[in-house]
Amino acid sequence: MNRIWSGIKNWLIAMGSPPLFYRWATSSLPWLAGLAFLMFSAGLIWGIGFSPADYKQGDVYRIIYIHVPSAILAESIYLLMAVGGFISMVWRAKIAGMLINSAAPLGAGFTLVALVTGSIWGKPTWGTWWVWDARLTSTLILFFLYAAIIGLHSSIENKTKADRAVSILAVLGVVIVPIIKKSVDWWQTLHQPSTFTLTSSPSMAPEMYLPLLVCVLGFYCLFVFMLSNSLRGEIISRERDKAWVKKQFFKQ
Amino acid sequence: MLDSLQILFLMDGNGPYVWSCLLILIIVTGVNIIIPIIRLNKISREGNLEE
Amino acid sequence: MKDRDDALNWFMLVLRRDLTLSFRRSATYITPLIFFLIVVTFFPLALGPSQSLLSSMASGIIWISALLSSLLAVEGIFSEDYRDGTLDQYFVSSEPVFVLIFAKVLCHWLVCGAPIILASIISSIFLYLPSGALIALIISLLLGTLFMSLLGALGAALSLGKSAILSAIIVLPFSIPTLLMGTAIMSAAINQQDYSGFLLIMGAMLAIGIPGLCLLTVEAILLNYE
Amino acid sequence: MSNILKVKNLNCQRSGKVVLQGLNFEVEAGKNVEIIGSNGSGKTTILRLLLGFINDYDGDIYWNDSEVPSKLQEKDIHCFYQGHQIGIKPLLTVYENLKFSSSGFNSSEEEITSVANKVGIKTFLNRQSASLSAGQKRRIAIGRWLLKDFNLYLIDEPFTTLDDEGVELIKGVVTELNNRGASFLITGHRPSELNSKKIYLEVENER
Repeated sequence: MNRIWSGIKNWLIAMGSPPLFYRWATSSLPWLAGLAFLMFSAGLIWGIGFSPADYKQGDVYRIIYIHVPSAILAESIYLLMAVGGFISMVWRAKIAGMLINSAAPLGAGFTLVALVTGSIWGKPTWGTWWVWDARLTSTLILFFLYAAIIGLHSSIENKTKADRAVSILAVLGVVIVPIIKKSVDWWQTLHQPSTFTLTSSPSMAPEMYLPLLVCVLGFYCLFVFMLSNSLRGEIISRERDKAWVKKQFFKQ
Repeated sequence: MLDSLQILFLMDGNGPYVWSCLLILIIVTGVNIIIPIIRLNKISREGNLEE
Repeated sequence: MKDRDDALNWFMLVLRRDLTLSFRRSATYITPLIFFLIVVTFFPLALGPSQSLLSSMASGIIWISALLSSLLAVEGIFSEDYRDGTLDQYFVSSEPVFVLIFAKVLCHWLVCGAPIILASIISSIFLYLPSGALIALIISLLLGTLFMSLLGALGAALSLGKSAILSAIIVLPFSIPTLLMGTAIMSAAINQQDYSGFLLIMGAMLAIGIPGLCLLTVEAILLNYE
Repeated sequence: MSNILKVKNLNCQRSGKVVLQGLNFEVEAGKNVEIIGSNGSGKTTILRLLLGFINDYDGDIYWNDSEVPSKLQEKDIHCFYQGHQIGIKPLLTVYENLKFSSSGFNSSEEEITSVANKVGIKTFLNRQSASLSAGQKRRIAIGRWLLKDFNLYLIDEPFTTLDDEGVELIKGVVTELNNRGASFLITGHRPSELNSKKIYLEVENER
C-alpha cells in the first residue's frame, strides 16, 4: 500500500517543478482533451437529449444540466485556488502562483456561465430575467471575487509579487465564501423568500439524477484539461528566458 | 428520424432557452481554451528575447 | 499663419495613441464596469429583493452608480503622461492645448463610457427597471458620462500627484446638475412623457462644458509647472 | 550670422534660491550650444524657461533676431523639447513610440523604418518597449529627432545611460541635422565632444 502512496507523493512533488509539469502536461494534453470531450458530451447528450421532461417545468428544467455543474465547478475552482494560495504562501512554490493565475479566468468563465444560464432559466419559469434568489446572488458575489483576483494580478507588474498578493486574497476568499453563502441564505429568509428557489428542485427521479452526475464529472474532466492547457501557457510565458524553456519549447 | 430532431429542437416552446444556454457554455469555454493557445503561439513566434 | 490641419493632426495623434494604450491595458475599461455592478448589487442586498421597491428606485440607483464609476475611472488620466514627460509636449507644440486635452478626455470617454452603459443595461435587469425607460437611460447616460469625464479630468488635473479622493470631493458637487437632469429624463420616460426638453438642457450644459472645462483643465495642469 | 535665440542677462529665483544670475548667450542657426553644470545649477530651469513653462524671471529672450522679447509659441519656430523623462510608453511597441510622437505622426512607414535602422533599433520595431534597456529607449528618443526637421532642439542631458556607441550616434545625428540648418541647445554634466559653444554654470554656493 505505501508503495502506491509514495508513488503519488513523488508525482505531486514532481508536479511542483515547472519543467516537469510542462513535460507532463504537453504529453498528456491530447488524452485529457479526449477524456474531457467524451465525458462532457456524454453527460450533456444524456441529460438534454434523453432524460424525461420535468412534470412541472417541462423541458426548460434541462438547463439544470448546464447550470448546476458550472455552479459547482465555480466553487470548487475557488477552493483549488485557495489551496494553491496556501501552498504558495507556505512553501513559496512558483507553480502554485501560476496555478492561481491560470485557474482564475476559468473559474470566472464558469461562474459567468452559471449566472447567465440561471437567468435564462428564470425567464420562462418566472417571467423576469433575474431573480434575487439565494443561490444566484451568492454566485454573482463569487463572480466579483474572481474579478478581484484577476484585477489584482493584472495590476502588479512584478509577477512573483503579484502571485503572493493574489494568494493572500485566495486564502481570504475561501474563508469568506461560506460566510457569504450563509449570510445570503439568511438574507433570503429575512425578506420572506420568493416562493421558489432555483435548484432546490424536489428529490429528482434517478433517471434525471444520473445524467446530472455524469455532467458534473464531465465538467470536472473539462476543467482538468483546461487548467493544464492554460497552466502550460502560463509556465512558458513566465519562464521564457530560462534555459529549459529554450531547450524544450523553442527546440533550439 | 427528422421529426424527433424537430421535437428535440423545439422542446415544446422552451427549446431556444435550452440551446442558448448550451451556446453560452460552448462560447465561454471555447474562449478559455483558445486564449492560452494564442498566447503560446505568440511567444513561439516572437522567439526568445536574446536575439 | 499655422495651417489648421496641424491642430487636427495633433488631435488625431493624441486620440490614436491613447486609444491604443487603453486597449493594451484591459484594466482601464473593466474596472469601472465591475465597480458599477458591485455598487448596484449592494442595493438589493441592503434593501431586500422585493421587485416593486427596487423598480421604483432603479433609475436613481443606476444614475448614482454611473456617476461614481465614471468619476473613479477618470482618476489617473493625466498622472502617467505627467510622470513620463509626454504632457510637456502638449505645451511645446504651438497648438491650442485645450484641444489636445479634449482629445484625451474624448478617448477616455470612448474607452470607459461604453462599459458603463453596458453595465447600466445589465443593472436595469438586476433592478427591474420598467422597460420603457431603457432607451432614455442609454441616451441620458451617454451625455452624462461625457460630462462626468470632462469634470473628472478637471479634478484629476487639480489633484495631479496628490491624493485621488481630493479630486472626487472637488468634482462631485459640480455634477449635481447632470444627476438631476438625468434622473428627470428617467422619470419622464417612465411616465411616458416627452423628455426632449431635458435632453436639450443637458446638451447645452455639454456645449458650455466641453470648451470651458477643457480650458480650466489646462490652467489646472499649468499650476503644476511653475 | 542670424541668431535663432538670444538671451540677455537672465536672472531667475526658484523658491528663494538664486538659480540663474546674469546669463547671456546666443544660439546661431545651424550651430550648437552646450550648457554644462552640476545638479541644481539651473540647467533644466533654462530649458523650461525658454519653453514658457516658467514666467517669473527677469531678463529678455529674443527669438529669430527680433528686437522685441517674446514667447517661443508666438514665433513661427519649430522647436523640439526632450526633458529628463523621454516619454517612451512601455506598453507601446517601438514603432508606435516613434509613430505617436510630435515628430513622427505623419511620416510614412518607410521613413520610420529607415530612421529606426539609422539609430540601430530596426530589429526591435514591433516589440513592446517595456522589454528594452534604457540605452535602447534612448535610441528611440534619438530616432524622434530625425523624423521631422525642427529649427531648434532643446535636449536635457542626452548623454545619460548611453554607451560610447550611443555617444557616437548622437554626434553623427547632430552634425547631420546641423547641415540641415537645425541648431541644438543641450545641457549636461560634462562637456562632450560635440563642436559646440560651451557655457559653464556655477552652482550658487560655489560662487
